[in-house]
Amino acid sequence: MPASANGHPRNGGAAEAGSPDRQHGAADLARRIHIYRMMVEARLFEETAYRMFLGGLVKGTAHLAIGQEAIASAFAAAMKPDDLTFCTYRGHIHTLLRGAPPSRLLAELFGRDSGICGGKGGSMHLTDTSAGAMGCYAIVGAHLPIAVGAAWAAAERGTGQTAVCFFGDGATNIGAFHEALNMAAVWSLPVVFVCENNQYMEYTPIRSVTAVENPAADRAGAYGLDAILVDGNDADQMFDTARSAIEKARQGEGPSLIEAATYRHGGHSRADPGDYRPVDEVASWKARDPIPTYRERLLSEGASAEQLDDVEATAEEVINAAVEEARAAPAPPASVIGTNLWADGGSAWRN
Amino acid sequence: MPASANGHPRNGGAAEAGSPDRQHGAADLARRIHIYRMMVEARLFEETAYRMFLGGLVKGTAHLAIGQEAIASAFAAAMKPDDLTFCTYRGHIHTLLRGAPPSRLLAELFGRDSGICGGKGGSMHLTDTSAGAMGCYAIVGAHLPIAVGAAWAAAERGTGQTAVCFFGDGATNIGAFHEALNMAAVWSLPVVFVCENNQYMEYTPIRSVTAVENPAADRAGAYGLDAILVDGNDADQMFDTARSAIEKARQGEGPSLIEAATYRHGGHSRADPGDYRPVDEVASWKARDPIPTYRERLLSEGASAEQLDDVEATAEEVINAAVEEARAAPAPPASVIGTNLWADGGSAWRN
Amino acid sequence: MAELITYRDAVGRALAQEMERDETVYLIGEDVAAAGGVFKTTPGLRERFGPRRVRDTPISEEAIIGAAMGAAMNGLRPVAEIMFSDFLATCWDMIANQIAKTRYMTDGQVELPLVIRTANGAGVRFGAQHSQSLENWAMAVPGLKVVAPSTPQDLIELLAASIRDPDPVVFFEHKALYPTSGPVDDGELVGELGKAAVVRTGGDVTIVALAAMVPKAVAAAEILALQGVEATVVDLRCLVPLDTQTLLKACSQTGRVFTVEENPRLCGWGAEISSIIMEEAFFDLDQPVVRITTDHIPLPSADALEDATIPSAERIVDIVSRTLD
Amino acid sequence: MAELITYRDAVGRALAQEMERDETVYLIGEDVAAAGGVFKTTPGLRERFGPRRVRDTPISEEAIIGAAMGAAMNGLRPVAEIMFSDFLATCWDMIANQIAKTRYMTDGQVELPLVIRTANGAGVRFGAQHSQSLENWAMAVPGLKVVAPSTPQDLIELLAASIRDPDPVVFFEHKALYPTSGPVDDGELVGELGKAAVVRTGGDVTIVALAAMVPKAVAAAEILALQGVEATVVDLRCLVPLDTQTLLKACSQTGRVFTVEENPRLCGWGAEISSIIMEEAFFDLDQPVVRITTDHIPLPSADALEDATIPSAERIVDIVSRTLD
Ligand SMILES: Cc1ncc(C[n+]2csc(CCOP(=O)(O)OP(=O)(O)O)c2C)c(N)n1
Ligand SMILES: Cc1ncc(C[n+]2csc(CCOP(=O)(O)OP(=O)(O)O)c2C)c(N)n1
Ligand SMILES: [Mg+2]
Ligand SMILES: [Mg+2]
Repeated sequence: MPASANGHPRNGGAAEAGSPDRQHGAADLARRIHIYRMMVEARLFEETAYRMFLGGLVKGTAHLAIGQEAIASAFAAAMKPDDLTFCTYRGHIHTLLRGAPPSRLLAELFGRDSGICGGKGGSMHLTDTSAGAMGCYAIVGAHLPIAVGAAWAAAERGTGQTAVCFFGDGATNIGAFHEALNMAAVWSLPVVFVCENNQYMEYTPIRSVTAVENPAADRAGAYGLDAILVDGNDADQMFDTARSAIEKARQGEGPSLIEAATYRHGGHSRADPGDYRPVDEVASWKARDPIPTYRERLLSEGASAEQLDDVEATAEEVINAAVEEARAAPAPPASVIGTNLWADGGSAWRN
Repeated sequence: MPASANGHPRNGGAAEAGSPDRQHGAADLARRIHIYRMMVEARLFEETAYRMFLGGLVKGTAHLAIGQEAIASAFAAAMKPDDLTFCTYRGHIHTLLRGAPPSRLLAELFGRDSGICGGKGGSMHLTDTSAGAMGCYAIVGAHLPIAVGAAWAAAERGTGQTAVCFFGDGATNIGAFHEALNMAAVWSLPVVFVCENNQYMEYTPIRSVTAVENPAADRAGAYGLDAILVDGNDADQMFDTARSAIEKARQGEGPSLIEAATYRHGGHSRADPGDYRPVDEVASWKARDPIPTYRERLLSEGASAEQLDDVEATAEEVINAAVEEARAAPAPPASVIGTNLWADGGSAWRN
Repeated sequence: MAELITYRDAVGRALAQEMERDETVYLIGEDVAAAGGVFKTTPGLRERFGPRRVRDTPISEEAIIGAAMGAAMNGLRPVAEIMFSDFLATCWDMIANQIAKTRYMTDGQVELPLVIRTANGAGVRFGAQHSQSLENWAMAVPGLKVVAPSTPQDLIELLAASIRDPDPVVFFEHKALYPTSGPVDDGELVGELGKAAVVRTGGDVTIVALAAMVPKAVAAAEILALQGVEATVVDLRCLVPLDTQTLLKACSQTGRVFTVEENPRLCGWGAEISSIIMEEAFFDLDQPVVRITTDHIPLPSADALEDATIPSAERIVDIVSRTLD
Repeated sequence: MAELITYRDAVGRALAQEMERDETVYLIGEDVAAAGGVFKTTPGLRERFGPRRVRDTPISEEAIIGAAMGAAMNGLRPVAEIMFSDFLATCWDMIANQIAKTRYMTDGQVELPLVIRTANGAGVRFGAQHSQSLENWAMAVPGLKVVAPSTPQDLIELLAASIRDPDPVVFFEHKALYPTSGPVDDGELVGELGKAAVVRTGGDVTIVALAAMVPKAVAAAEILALQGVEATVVDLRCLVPLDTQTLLKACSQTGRVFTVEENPRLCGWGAEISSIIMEEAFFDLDQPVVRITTDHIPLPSADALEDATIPSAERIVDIVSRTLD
């Protein structure tokens, strides 16, 4: 099990688990607590990012995944260290949970020199290739074909990697979705497509612009794939689904398309209050918040309150330390503007 | 029933037919003979175009629809005069059968001044808006969203028009297909999508690059539509299918997606011999040539040999006359190069 | 009477004016209707003109632009919004290959009166995929008219003119200008495409700018004035049609021309203008036309880097002064 | 020993050379494998390197280019064919927004060693959507290298260099040149990106050309020589990196520069070159840089019209002579 840059084990929980059906043994509980730890840390990261946005430290924009943590956490637990994650602009926590150092993620959000992309990416473009976090993509749908390509290379090189590609419900209506799914299926590639259906595009409900009820699952058949519709707020169900899709990919049995029903607690981005959504809809989803739900379940299934309290306290320390570190980092010097366009380190277009 | 520019009635046969189920009455026979006439004329047009290509009169390229005539003919018969046709570079006969004058079509293929697009379009870009032939589109998939737009305008303006959009099997794997189908379904637009599945892209069999067996029909469900798979070489079945889809559109009941199984007798374009196809596959499809098959059926169901001979002879005259006319036309003068980029008739980009 | 309104509100005002006048004008795009646009440029239009004329779409840029094209072929005058100009790339075939070429390829049979509105440009820390200045992409494609206003009044006049124009127009709204305000005349406003504005007159140098670079050029001119250098500032407003007369006149009056482009350097509109001036006013020039552009790099997102990358008033002043030394 | 081969065959030879050398080089595209390419540039490669390394794709340009990008991120060196350069528009987001920007946006974390090969240009009567010269589209996007060879030898050398280059390259093959032949050296051939070729030397004027315009420029130079005008002809070969040294040197030697572009005029590469020469060699010039381009229109398909639209040797001669008068 690899240690992430900040000392927390992240990927690889899956390797320990005995069987695809969840066992309620000790190893299983440890893994579930690990998932819980990730969810808590993700939530804290996002809440912090939001505070920092309101405080003017995060410039531009930020898209939070508060409410959607079970999906990212379960997948991070199910993936091997060298598996590859592709996600969207709503990608802070996917990047974090694969093992990118939180201080450098925050520094990137703040536009600091120590940012994970040196301040050139920003909130919508976090990448940490050393953690298998292959980027957040800000143009809807673009990363689906890219993930297909990464999976293609994995298959050809026989690396045993799986590419996991997260996207929103809104992405299911763009052409790149269709092309990527078809090619992945025809070439039988090790890629897992995960639609995080949080019910909304920016402000528009997905059902008002989609010809089918379940924007991903109801289209799986168009690519010869099974319809997989799961509760994205149930970390255990997500983990089992993730594990079996990744296992299928690894066995050379081709892609999967998973639709995970979830909800973002806040608005689409920045300071959007999200008030285009019915109050009771928001309330009913908040009642199904994946984190407290999971806490209760773990408590009733063998975890101690102390253990979980400790997880929470540690997470808080980690994030607080990251904030301090990021705040202290200087702005990047203007000299980096011309670096790293080309492999030679520069950006010259002429001799 | 409108007369086309060369004096032959084309569109509107459908208006006469009594009921959506084919009746074997006199009006019905007349309509079927009309369809036969169109198929014969289409075949002759394409054979002529091919001869002219080999003779160096058609420059550039040409994509023939020999073997696929039943689809274009049945639809042309089922469409009202103001319905709109969108087709591909394989669009000579769709344009012809909506009523474009054959001499001006040939002239366009020859690059002559009297060409239907003044020599600016060419074989892949035939348009005759006065006949409702809204263009041949040479970039795969592009015209599906455009047809959606035309249908959208029809719906908003309450014109009662239906847009019919023909495309190949290969087009079902491009993003624009997906976007167009979804939007048409969500907006419930009067558009009929017709996949002419001739089994091949250029040289690649469609089944080798598509995740489902029936590239269009097996994807209808992804847009909440019924799977409609028909024999594209059976003119009667095509007509019934066309009529009911158009009727559905006209009633405001939304789009249809039809997959018509067919085959091109020749190669993809120009002088391609099409020899990447198994000999017996070609033979078995040629045995199901829509034209002789239909001739036999009509003969057995009430048409006289004389009637059909007459249809054939007339078609031959029409096409021969068109060839003479087109051959006699001069090349366009260089002065037209700068015309008709803008609505003011010119092409100035500056003052 | 002139009222002060924002560039953002000018968009809605122009659309309302035209939708009121002509019932074939429709607006479609992602989040344009119920939400009033992600940049809040179109609030209230759906309520005013109804949910059919102002309509939210799926995230399907090809379908949005394709639908606009097909509708324009069949009697509507659609205005389609592409949320960020960067996303023009996702439907570039529709724009560059279909819309731009169809009238010509059909020898005038098909008219395409449509407008593609899009939020363009940098300055709000959105990073490389949400900040591009892409007017030159559209300028390079024959058959597209290209408009990029810098003030609320121009925005209204030119958006109205674009909607009335029988040809397809790509209309670039600059997202950094949305919160800026300016005086706007009362009543119906309709401008003319292809007319540059001389927004400041001075005999020493000419600074040619577009969209968000116009206020920067004006600010630079004011600083230069303090240094005794008087600048004419030309706001191009349209790249196609291009007002070469105004340009060449300013060039002959000052003999020194500077272009200020927000786009990365290579093949920017400034290159075209430089080459036109070269070919047609060479002997009026006291010095070469100097191009001030964003470096030829994707735009970095950090505020410190973004600010140092885009041309600023200071950089303009600096380059102009150094050239005159 | 130099053998005479066609530009078409040079493509296959370069690919075979590189695929033999490096097993991470893969070729994908529509009809590239079983059929050997619609332009017959890749016959035999599938048989030689197997159906996994040479693979037919669906008609899914975004997936083709996206797959190339993702594969380049994960250890392959893919070569992706886009059948006609016009179709670059259907995957322009992948090229201009994703591939071009990713190394920079990740501050160097992601390397994208990939090549996009495409058949570019006019002259074969395919009409406006299958004949464009789009090198300037790629040149305008920071992060793309842009190559457009004019001879079989250059094609091999530069395609090999592009495949070995660690950065993404858009490689424009000119479809009217496929049947032309030229001498090609034996053995492994690898060139260098960013070097222009001086294909003819003369002291009176410099003609700068690219791809299919190179033989036309040379033909023009030969006619001009008969008229007593000696021309230097520069074949740019690459637009990015751009060999400005060779350009500026030729410019200073002749003082008179003509660019010959197949693309429609606005924002073509000639504009950029004109502006560079303007800024850096103004006082070397005896006359303005003159741009000879295709008119700013979509390309008509009729042979008579196409021939009259694209720059010809005669038009080049005519313009050069008139300028010198
Ligand atoms: C091609 C493209 N179109 C539009 C946008 C603007 N945009 C950014 S996020 C978004 C909504 C995406 O919704 P969804 O896919 O459901 O993801 P979510 O934000 O809900 O996670 C839109 C329209 C974009 N970034 N890219
Ligand atoms: C976007 C795009 N990609 C590739 C091509 C090249 N091309 C032209 S026709 C064709 C095959 C199309 O096959 P299909 O859709 O089945 O139509 P058919 O030719 O069989 O009628 C291809 C790949 C194109 N014109 N447009
Ligand atoms: Mg969503
Ligand atoms: Mg086909």
